[in-house]
Amino acid sequence: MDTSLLDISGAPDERVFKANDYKGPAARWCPGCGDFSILATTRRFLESEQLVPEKTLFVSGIGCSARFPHYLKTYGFHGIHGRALPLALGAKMRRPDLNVFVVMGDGDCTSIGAGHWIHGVRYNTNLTVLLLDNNIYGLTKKQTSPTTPVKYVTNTQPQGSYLNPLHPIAVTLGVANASFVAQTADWIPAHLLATMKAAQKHKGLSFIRILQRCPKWTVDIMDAKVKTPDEMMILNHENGITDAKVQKMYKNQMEHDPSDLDAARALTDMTSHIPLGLFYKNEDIPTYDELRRGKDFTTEEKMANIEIEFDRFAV
Amino acid sequence: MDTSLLDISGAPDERVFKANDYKGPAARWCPGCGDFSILATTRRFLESEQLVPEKTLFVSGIGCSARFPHYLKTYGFHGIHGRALPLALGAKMRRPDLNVFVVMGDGDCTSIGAGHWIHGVRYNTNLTVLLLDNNIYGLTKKQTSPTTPVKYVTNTQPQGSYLNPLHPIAVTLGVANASFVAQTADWIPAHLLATMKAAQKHKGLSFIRILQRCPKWTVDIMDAKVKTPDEMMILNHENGITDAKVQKMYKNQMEHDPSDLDAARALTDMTSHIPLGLFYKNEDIPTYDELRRGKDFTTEEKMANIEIEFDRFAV
Amino acid sequence: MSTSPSASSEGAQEEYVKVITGLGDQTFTDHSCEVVSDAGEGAQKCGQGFGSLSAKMGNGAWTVEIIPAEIEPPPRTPGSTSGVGIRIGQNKVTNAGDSVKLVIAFNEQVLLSRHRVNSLADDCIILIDSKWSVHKNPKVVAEWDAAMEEMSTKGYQWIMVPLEDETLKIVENPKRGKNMFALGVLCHIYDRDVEIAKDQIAMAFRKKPQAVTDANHQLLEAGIAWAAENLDFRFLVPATPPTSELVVMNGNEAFGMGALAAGIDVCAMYPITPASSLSHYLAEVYDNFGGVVHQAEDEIGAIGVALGASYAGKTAMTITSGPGLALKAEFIGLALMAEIPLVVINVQRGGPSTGLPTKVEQSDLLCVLYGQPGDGPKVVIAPSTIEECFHIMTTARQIAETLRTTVFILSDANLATGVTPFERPKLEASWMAGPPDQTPVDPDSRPYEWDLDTGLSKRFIPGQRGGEHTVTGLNHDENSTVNYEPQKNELAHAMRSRKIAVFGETLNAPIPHGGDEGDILIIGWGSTRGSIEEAVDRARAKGLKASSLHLTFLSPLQPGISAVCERFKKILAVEINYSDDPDAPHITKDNRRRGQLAMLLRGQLLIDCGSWGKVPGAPLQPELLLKVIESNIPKA
Amino acid sequence: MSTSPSASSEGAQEEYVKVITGLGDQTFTDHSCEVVSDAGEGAQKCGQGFGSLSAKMGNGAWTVEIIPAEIEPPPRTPGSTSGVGIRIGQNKVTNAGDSVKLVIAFNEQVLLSRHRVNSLADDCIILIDSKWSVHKNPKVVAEWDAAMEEMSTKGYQWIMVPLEDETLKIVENPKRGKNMFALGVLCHIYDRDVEIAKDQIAMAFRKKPQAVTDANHQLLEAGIAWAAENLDFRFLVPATPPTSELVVMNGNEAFGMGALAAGIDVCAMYPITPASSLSHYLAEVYDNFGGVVHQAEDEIGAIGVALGASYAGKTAMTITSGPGLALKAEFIGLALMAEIPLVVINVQRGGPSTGLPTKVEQSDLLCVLYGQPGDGPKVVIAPSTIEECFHIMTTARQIAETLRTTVFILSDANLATGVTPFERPKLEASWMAGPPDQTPVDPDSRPYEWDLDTGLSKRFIPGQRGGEHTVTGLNHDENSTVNYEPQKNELAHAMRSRKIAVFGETLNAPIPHGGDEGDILIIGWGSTRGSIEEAVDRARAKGLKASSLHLTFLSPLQPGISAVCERFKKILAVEINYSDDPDAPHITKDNRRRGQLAMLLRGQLLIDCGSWGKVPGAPLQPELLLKVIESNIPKA
Ligand SMILES: Cc1ncc(C[n+]2csc(CCOP(=O)(O)OP(=O)(O)O)c2C)c(N)n1
Ligand SMILES: Cc1ncc(C[n+]2csc(CCOP(=O)(O)OP(=O)(O)O)c2C)c(N)n1
Ligand code: SF4
Ligand code: SF4
Ligand SMILES: [Mg+2]
Ligand SMILES: [Mg+2]
Repeated sequence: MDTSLLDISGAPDERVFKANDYKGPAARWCPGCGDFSILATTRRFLESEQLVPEKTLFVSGIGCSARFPHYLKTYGFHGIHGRALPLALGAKMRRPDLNVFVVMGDGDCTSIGAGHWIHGVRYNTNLTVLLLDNNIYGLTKKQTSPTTPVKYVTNTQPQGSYLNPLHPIAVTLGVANASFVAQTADWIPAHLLATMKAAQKHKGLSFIRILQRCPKWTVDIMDAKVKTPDEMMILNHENGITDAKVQKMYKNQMEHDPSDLDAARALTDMTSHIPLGLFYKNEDIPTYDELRRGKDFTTEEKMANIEIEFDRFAV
Repeated sequence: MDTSLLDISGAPDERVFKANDYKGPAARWCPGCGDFSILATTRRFLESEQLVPEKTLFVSGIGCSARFPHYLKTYGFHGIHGRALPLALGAKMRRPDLNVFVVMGDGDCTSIGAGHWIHGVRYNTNLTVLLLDNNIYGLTKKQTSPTTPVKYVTNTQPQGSYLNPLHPIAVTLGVANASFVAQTADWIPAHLLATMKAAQKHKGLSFIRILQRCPKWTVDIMDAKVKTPDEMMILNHENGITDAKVQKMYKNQMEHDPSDLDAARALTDMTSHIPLGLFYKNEDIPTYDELRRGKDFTTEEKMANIEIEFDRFAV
Repeated sequence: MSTSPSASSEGAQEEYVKVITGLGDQTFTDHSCEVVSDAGEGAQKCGQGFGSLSAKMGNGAWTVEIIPAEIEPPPRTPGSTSGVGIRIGQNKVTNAGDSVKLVIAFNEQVLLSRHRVNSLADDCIILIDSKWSVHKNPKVVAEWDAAMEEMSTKGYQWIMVPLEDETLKIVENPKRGKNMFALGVLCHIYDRDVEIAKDQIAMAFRKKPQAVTDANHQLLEAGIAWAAENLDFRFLVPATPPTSELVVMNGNEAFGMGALAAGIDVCAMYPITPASSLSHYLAEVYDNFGGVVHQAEDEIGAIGVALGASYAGKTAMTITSGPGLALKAEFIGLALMAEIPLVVINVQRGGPSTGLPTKVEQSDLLCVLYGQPGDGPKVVIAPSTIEECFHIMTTARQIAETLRTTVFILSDANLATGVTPFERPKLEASWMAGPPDQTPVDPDSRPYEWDLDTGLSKRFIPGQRGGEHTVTGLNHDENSTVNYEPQKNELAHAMRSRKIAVFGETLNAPIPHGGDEGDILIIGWGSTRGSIEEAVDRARAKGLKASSLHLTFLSPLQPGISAVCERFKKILAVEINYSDDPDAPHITKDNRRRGQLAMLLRGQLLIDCGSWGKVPGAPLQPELLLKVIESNIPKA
Repeated sequence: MSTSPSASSEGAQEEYVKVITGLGDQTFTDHSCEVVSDAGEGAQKCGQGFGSLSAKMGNGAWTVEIIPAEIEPPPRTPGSTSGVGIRIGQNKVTNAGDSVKLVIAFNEQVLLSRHRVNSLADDCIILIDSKWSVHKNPKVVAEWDAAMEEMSTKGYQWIMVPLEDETLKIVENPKRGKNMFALGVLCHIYDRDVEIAKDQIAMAFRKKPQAVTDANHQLLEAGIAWAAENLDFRFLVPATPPTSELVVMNGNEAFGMGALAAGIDVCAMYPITPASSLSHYLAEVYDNFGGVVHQAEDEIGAIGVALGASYAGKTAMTITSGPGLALKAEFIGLALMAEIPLVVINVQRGGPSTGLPTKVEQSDLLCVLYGQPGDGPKVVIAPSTIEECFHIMTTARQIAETLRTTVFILSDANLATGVTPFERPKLEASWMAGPPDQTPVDPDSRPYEWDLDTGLSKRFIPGQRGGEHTVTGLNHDENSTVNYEPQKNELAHAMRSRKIAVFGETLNAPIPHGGDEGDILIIGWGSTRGSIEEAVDRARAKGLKASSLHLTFLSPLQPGISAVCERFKKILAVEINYSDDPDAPHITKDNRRRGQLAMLLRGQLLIDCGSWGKVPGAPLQPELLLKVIESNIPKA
């Protein structure tokens, strides 16, 4: 691909972007929704990385969470339920110059989107994936999601949800080529920001599960966690995600080497605490967009190559 | 459900079934295809368990492997590509009296069917699932599948397949409620038979990955394994799968406790050998069909309950 | 009464005085109003309560939900509007009616949204909380003024109500009380039976402390008192005491109860608006019937589970809407090819794509008919009333089983969220599905033993001894053996088509509403029946020779439609789906995109059928249709 | 020559003597034959070689694959049949023609399968290896006899060929040699240029040791020698030396090359017959063009990737067939709603469901037109020749981009696997897609700035400064802001519909083949063009006033179709899809299921269009259609 064609001009971009420059129309989530915090942190992240608005793309599916792109002043693709990843892959695969983010809800990603999720992780395209996990179907009004706690009462399972929840990180870590897998929470913006920054540095698909408050339907689930910071276990490592504030704020801290896949998987079975931080990172896995980049050809070269093809088929 | 209605008569079934009683029309796979061996072993398994033909159902998707049910004299449902699991779940959920088996190819199960696979494992319905893994799309003529080895030349990836393969067992072990996860090979019928028998005893979804020879497209992949039995590592444990013959035949044997999930996951990273046997088993996970069984009601009771409903809506 | 309630021009406080409309007491055969608030302020409870109260008094009633697109959007924005439209009548009410004559609005922004969707009659009486016009936040006042400016094009009649001020006298959180005050106001205006209203309130809060009921009763009475004091009009809609027992519910609940009555055992679904509430209802009660709501991982999994259960002999349905329908296409093809009974409820919503998820539309007819690759004859039916939503479930199950086919039921948001009373059904045991046939199979019979005349055959169900065979989506012969020969492919196609045609022969010819012949025949389907017939009645009352024909069966079509059409000068299909405006630029007779029923009738019957189709996201208003009829009546 | 080649009645060995047909040398303007063997025996190579050899000599040629349903099914079963049908002509050959006049069969079971699908003319000359009639395994002999019995109803002319015996004289594995012997026999019969044949063989085996080429040359000559010795007839089809350079390929390869010429950058797919081979071709060569074949996890992922790439400004397509098409419906709806250009190739196969995966059918027209919930105007085009498969790719890309819409290309197994020579295209640089527009966006312009007259607008592509906006599948206004108001929903619907109508105005009226007026007009679409026009030519040669109209555009329809139809007494749509036999029991004018184009033309244009549709899983034979024309010509 001729990437020079993708630049507006040869001149270096001298604009400086403030968080507010990324601000779109007012968000329309419920008061207290954790998505507000993620949105605000994302704007700060965009500022800190100085990502060029017109070179930045947020792709989403359908759900409360999927409204995310509407509220940013970047390019956005509010797609269909469960299918954000293929759209993002298509965009990124041929446009390496774009910074592509994927925003999904828990139903969006782990239920209807499960196939794309598994394979999205395996492709390891250079994308940052935010899973906004409120343990419920928000937009459709409180149905069980794969991450809803067992016995939790919902509109489709009013006798209490039947199944043990899926652990999005455990599933991700079972997939070949998983290369960056982290967990954070909307109510710890410093940690969220640090995680997004680490993801931005990572070459490959960064999968970030964000515990997200939904005061409307699952207030009790996340509230408990917000109110008992001691339930959190901050994962530290020199190759992990570090934020001094967070390290001070939370009592429980543990060292975890993100290169240790077995240890990362074992962490997903932890019941005493909720680990926040980088579970796993592997910088050595090729990314799909690079694998498939291909050479650039001019129109003339292409036409010449077509003639060679015609020769093959000549009578 | 009134299960008495589901019996042909009150009288006990006095028929005795021979392997040949389960034989359908001649199979039409390529000469030397591993599916023949799996089919023959399945008939022996059906005989050994004396499963009643009309109470036995094989459900499949689309692929060479999916022709399986046609070649048995039981009930069969040759469905659509990737969707065998929902069909099987629907049948089993309301018909506990049926023995339901699911036969899938690697493309069928791990590519287009990936979402149903993840959630099928999580539902943990009482089904036996056979993944006939030939590392290739057989029926459509040699396209890369998620389990195709990296760099392997196929018709859609003639420059060599791009990605590291998915390990079906690693993915399955990342899913909540996985309860029986085993690996075997079509060319070791004794091991396959022992595995199917263990699965039949297990209450819950038994996931069996069968390495399957496809002499047409991937002869080199499996051939190497068939010819070097020392590549195999037989997993033994008192709660695992044991067959005396297999234990004698294969040099490499190791103890593996199938209740140890971390150890099971670590086994999926083994590169020196191919572990065959029971990776993981957990008898304590409720099955979805039992969770959703519900009470039996007579027509009269149901009608009375509808009247109660009408009262609720009465003006 | 103020005709220009601009806050900045005059103090609003003065307006809380006796309002002089000069209307006095008026009697109507029917009347429509709305209550609208920000999401979370309880206008829905108020409106629904008013509707069921009226039904209890013996009025006909139809309520329709006004739902915001987000869960709890920012207050005081048009998108935050939540509420109910209520139409009550002296007799049975079959539809939501025309634009409303009265509205109680909790703020001007939610009112504005109703104005923008043309829901308010030009002379609508508007009762609105005027606190916003004198709010201390100037931004609010400015918003008020802008809204008033925008609405000033209409001749609305404005009445200021001290909604929040009065409520705060009784409770601390006005968000939870204004709706009961508003109910009181409505009770006065429409002269409702206060005792029934109080009983209803007590019933609603029966699980809460008595104090809650008491406070709500107080609010109700305060509303009544304020209205009696300040309003100089009442709208009287006499009630006709019901002669039979009635039940009142929405179309999704009626589907759910219909499924219970039909003995349907499995409802496999994936959440989607506006179908989900049907599964919510069933999930609440199914345990008392041994049934299961299976929430699948996606819509494909849902229909797969339904099909698997049905294959195994249990009656099963899947329910969905727009985007979910799209995902089921492949499995529908399999169900048709393998001839496995299946019931699919599609509660249509605004499309295409995610479209208008909560709005009314009838745009899935052609998708349901032709949405699968290859040839897929099937049965498609559309209930036209909420009562039919109940009864159609048994019909659908029986057709699906008898014909071994897929039966699509097309509903829409109008039926799904509309609430109206109807005669309490007298249950019959024969409606229930029987247990799966488990008798041994006759050794000579075959799994697709098509009757060559009718295309019908009897399926074998797992468990039936001697019936072992493998069903397949590949073409197959009578033994279910895969077959690639031309003759067998033609035969299987013909049999699948024939059985639908044969079933069609058993249907009655549809009977026109109005007269048997005349100048114009309106043809409709689905939820528009009440509106269409009301419009026809009005047209006939004006002396126009208009009639209507309503189709319950879209595939197969009922016999005799052509014969009816021949007796009218002009045929016009009326639907809530898109058609090109015939007068739009570039649009010709030949390239015009027509409504979906119009396309079907023209293609199938070669009827010169006109098309009127619009996509306002709202139910069809009889008065609007009356105008359409008037302008389409052929000139003599 | 034996007319009753029963093995048990007489020794077959005697039959290897000079065959007396008495036909001598005959000259034809065209002639069709088949070579069939068990899968793996190489009949396909033989037949394709014969076809391209003929093309090189300057004959018109059309070859069509005969593919078994399984990969390598049990040998000597009808389901194992693999081979090629070849039609060669003095002039251009546009279709596979009628039943064949000559067949070389490697065993009687594969022959039987061709008999069963009515592929053989009643007087077909059959060259068959008779070794099976004297096989030492009595089961084989019995199978031979049963097959002969079944085929004895036809007047086939039988010639025994010592295919395997002669081959074994030269090579050890007859499976790998019989096909070249057979090619030799054909070369003699059709008087082919042996040097060209030898060159071709050398070319095919150029990467193998010389010994392989030598052995194959020997086999070829042995076949020629045997035929010269034993056959008393030859079929001469004079060649017309080509006046321009030709290329020879199948329709899928033509699509692939067309995509290269159009500058399409991404082909996102999931394997499915008969579309896959298109991606196999592209995967081989795309690296030389910077393109990517993305094999997705499923068809939904595939279209998602294509749409994402297209959204980001790269031209992308997705390709599929039947079941895969079903899965793409939801994303198509999004593409239409968001107005993102997209090209979708659907290579139709036999349906419904898994159906007849390798067979010809045209049953997806209505599914493509109406397969998405909601209203989805789009462009649907169908190439009618393999050459058009090449050129249509540029057309499709340009339409998709100009109209911001989805362009469906409908092909089928007839084009996809048919091989024919056509004029080597003269490439133009302007066919190629340009780079995505990355210039800053005019501050006043909006992402859906619909021209109210035409519905057209210009999209913003990520990277364009100042163009930031979020596309959505919800209804939206000019700014791409979500909007639920009736006016905006009507507007957006109208704009999406209008642009298609406006595009339709730019199309030429289709020109009938044959005459401008007459007794009967056959209307067809897609791959049947060659067969239909040939049938019309034959009918006219017989003095019948028949013509045909072939539609490339199915949506929008080309203007002027009605005007053409008015000049004919009878209109008959002819398609390879299902229609009820009008004379079948229970079938009436009103309930008859008609072919899909018939339904479309009736519905859209109100043309009284008859329907002839069959689903044999095979291309349309001109002779069969001629009979249809004759029996449909209105009586004077
Ligand atoms: C194909 C399809 N199925 C179902 C829906 C309805 N739907 C909209 S959002 C949603 C799930 C929302 O839950 P989640 O993904 O967790 O996002 P949240 O709203 O909680 O952020 C569903 C089922 C849809 N829009 N499309
Ligand atoms: C929806 C759909 N997509 C694609 C296909 C085409 N198809 C048939 S089988 C198959 C994959 C076969 O591979 P696998 O599942 O591994 O089974 P195998 O043939 O190797 O046993 C595909 C893609 C289909 N039938 N349906
Ligand atoms: S429903 Fe929950 S997730 Fe959705 S906007 Fe409200 S609080 Fe947020
Ligand atoms: S292609 Fe492979 S998997 Fe399929 S039948 Fe042949 S050998 Fe078996
Ligand atoms: Mg959620
Ligand atoms: Mg495979």
